Amino acid sequence: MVFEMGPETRQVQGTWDVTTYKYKIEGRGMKLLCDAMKEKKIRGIRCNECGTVYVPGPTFCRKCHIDIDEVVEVKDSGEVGTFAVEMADMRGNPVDTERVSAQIKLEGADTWLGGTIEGIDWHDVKIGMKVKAVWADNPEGKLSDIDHFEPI
Amino acid sequence: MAEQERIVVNAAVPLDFTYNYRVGPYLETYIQELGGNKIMAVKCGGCGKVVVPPRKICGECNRLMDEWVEVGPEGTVENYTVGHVTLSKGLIEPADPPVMLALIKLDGATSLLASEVRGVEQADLKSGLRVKAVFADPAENSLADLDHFEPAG
Amino acid sequence: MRNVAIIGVGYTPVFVSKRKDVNIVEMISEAVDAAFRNTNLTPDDIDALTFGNMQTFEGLNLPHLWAADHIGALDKPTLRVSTGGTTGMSTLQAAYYQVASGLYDVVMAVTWEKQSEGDSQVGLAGIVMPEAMVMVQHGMDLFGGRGMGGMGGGSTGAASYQAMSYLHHSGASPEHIDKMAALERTNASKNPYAHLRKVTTVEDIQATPFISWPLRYGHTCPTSDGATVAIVASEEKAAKLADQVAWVTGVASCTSDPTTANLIEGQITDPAEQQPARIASEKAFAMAGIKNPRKEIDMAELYNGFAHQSLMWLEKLGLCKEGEAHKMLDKGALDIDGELPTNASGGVFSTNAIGASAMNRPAECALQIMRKIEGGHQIPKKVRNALAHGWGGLFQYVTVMIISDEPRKAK
Amino acid sequence: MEKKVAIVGQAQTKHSKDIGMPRERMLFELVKGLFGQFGITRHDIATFVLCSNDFQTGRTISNVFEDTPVGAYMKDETKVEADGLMAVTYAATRILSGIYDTALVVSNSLGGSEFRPYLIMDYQLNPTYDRQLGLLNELSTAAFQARSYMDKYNMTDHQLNMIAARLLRNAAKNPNALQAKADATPEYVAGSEYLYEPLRKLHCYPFTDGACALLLASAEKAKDLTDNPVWIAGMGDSIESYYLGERELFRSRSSRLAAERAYKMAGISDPAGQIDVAEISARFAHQEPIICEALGLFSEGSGGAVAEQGLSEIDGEMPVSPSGGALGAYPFSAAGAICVAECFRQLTDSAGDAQVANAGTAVAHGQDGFCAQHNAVIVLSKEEG
Repeated sequence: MVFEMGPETRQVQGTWDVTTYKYKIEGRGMKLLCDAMKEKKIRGIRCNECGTVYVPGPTFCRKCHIDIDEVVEVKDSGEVGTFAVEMADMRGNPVDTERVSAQIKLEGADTWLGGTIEGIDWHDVKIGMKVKAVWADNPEGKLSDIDHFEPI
Repeated sequence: MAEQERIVVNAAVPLDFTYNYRVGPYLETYIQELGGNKIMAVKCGGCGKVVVPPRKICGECNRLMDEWVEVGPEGTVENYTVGHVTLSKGLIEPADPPVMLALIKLDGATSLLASEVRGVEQADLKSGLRVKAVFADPAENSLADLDHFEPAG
Repeated sequence: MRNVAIIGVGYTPVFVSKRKDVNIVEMISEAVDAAFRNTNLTPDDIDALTFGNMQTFEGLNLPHLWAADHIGALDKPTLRVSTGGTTGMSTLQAAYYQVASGLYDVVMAVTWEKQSEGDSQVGLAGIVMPEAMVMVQHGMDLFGGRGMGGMGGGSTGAASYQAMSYLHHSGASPEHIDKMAALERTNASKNPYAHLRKVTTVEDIQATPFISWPLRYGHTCPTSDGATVAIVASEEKAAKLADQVAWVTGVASCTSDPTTANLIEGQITDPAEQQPARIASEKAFAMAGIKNPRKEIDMAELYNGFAHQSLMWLEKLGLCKEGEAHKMLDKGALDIDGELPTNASGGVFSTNAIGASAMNRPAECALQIMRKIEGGHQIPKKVRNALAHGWGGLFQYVTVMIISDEPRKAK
Repeated sequence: MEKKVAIVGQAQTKHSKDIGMPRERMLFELVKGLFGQFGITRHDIATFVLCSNDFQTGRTISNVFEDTPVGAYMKDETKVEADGLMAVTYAATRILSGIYDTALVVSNSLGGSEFRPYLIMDYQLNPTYDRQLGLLNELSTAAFQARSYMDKYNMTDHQLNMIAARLLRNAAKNPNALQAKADATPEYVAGSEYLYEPLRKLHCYPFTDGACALLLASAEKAKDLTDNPVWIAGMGDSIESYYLGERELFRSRSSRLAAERAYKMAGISDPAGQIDVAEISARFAHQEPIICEALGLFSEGSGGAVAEQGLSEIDGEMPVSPSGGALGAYPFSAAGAICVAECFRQLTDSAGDAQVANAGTAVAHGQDGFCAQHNAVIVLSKEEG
């Protein structure tokens, strides 16, 4: 028995008014990180129970479930944790130049930080490859102060 | 441990999501018939209830409602409220003049239909008031074609 | 604990990209109706309901309230559960616990999504909107990838990161993803309740463009309209109400931390690590008395929004060794008539009405065990134990159920 | 029920207009506080049942960022998207199944500062009809319900004001309440503006930020954790028609059926005689008599007389919502869980100024929907039974 859908019926609209929400988002880790970036440094928070270093740093440790506030500096270089090569935009149209987005495990951190990798053909990018941050000439305390990463 | 430095970032998201809902065959028929100034209801073959707006299933009997019945256009106010405010995107705004809303039992129906009542003094809006439907003219082929109710006769 | 059986399943007659003919509650009622038809039960036989979908996909708050009259819920207890991609299985698990606890004897789990009414991409973006906005305030380039990455993985999001990490650690090649995709799409062609039903070759998959290396367009799932209902019952009731049943012998879930490309607070885990899958499956195996899952599990229905995930899950769930899944694929072990048929239904990869997706996994396992599969994807060998898996949250959440041909043996 | 489930402990935020911190931080501090009461850690919890709502949190999958603050990292967790009392029920069934011996229920909602409660109620309307017309909303539907009860049973506006005034006075004795006034009178309530007649501002729940955590345990485990467990004696819930025009709004069919289920399980045959205190999620003052009557605490239609005679006062025959109930604070997803928590405080003699003397059995109530379409009830007892 083949099911046949009935005739098309009309559409009416509705909305989810996302603009009406007043979100409160934790800001400590982001401020710590951005303040450090002004000096071309990267800082996060370390849990002194399990030693996990988070960048950006949360106010509590996920594993130990305790408040954490020990500020630590991590290196601006590390290894590629994973990556992807963007070949189409959000609507599926091919992009002009393939861009390598990556998750970088910075030396001294247990978390991954996102960024792009430049200065290498995308075919040659490998997980585990060493990369370092390339900083903007005049850092302003923004995430964009790390312009991109490049292979060491 | 020292009191944590508290930094709260206030964030807003600059877009609303939109949805497009299919109304389904029951409401589609209802809207089309409104255009001819007819209020169509469906009757449950189990308990005999006649509901408007029409829908697919009688929840009490768990059966398909497939018998169409014309109801109204006159009916009786069974419940009412005077709205001194309206809600706009969830915020209270004053309503001036106040809005008169009623739950109306249309002649031939067993369910109550919510609608606005106009042409009546606030003090006269009471249960038992006889009202009749006022249709949009010209019809817009939408739910708004049943525009409001006013005192009958 | 009491033994609990799945005594019947009902699907909407079709899973398609757009049901233009019916509204939401009318669509859900089709699956409820099918479940009653398939079991010869009536709403009077049902003690309670559980209900699940993802609210922001249709813009409806607590939609069980509107749906109540259309799903036989009047005068019944009704529990609404929602956990993201895993919603379907979380909803069935809620039904399981209600019966296992002794609170109720027969419970109907209703799961659905009508994705054509909203924008699924936007709905998914809704998980992290405020965090993303804060990142943008701090200088992140949302689409350009600079300043901590933004939507770094492209429109496949972190799935491409996950696929890359998986390929690296398992030794599988991108061609294995193509091969798995072709296998599942071809399986789906035999399943009347699948959405994308076309015999598909590796070449067909490889002809689709890359979105974000290593994932192609042909590695991604559709968005579907559809609903799935399952009815569970206590052992005593099951014996009275049904001649064929499948038993729920293991139930587990596990969460970790949201994988969001370090929005606001760094994530600890590799998106391909999926430790919750190991924790949940070990717990479910123990509960089901399964000591050697690689031998004792006869089939798997896995939640794979993307084609690489079936291979990944087989390893993470302990159904094969790490790095073995692609070898099993090459041997034909994952075929419908293979040693470990995997997503004989075509998986989420071929049919994705999100709220129902993680329900279809145990539903398919139950139907396989009962040998009630409609269409051509009945597994030929006898299925004694099947593993159903759900995945959701923000890459962080896993549910597992073991469905068996016999009730759980009391310890 | 063969096995028993106990509530071992509770923690609530100080409910407010603006909790002043991110949700995740609020949940972390709440749960840490509860763990601190027992000297336990997250590893002592076998299963986590969260209760929140995507439209209340303004995000898809509201529990995504709630898992780690409550301690569920690499743990068994699920989420109920309904009233918090349903989450307590679900957690109890998880323990009764024998698979888990402890469960942490964490519910929250930031309706005071983050989202608009009346707007998310609009999202509950049938989007193809009611939402298109814009006639029905949280307030107009409640007004119809109030009118229905008041017309049917001749309850006066003054009597309605008496109910609200009592709740506001009770709330003043609850350190966690948000909307409170120690000397509230019916005249004070009558001084607040009309919204939809007959409802005035002070008949309505306040927009509230708040959260509630409850620790549940099996009988064996409960005895390890505390000398004062409170036992879940019965549970029930029921849903009725979505269509207001087909419901008898002056009574609550689903509350009655929910209570019947819970009472049967708890062995309660005479609720008014056997129950010592009730915590009711009445979003509007008029809902209190409707729900209490459905729960068998008072006779049908007695709302006016009960108010006049002060029967539901803290020292009355049948104390109702000594915490101030929903008029004191109503953080949506957490509301029903807070009713359970308040019953727990009563039954452990820790309700302070609001303490009901010799409370041994309590009933907690939660609801969802327009005119309380879905109602849930839990009976709690000092005795293991």
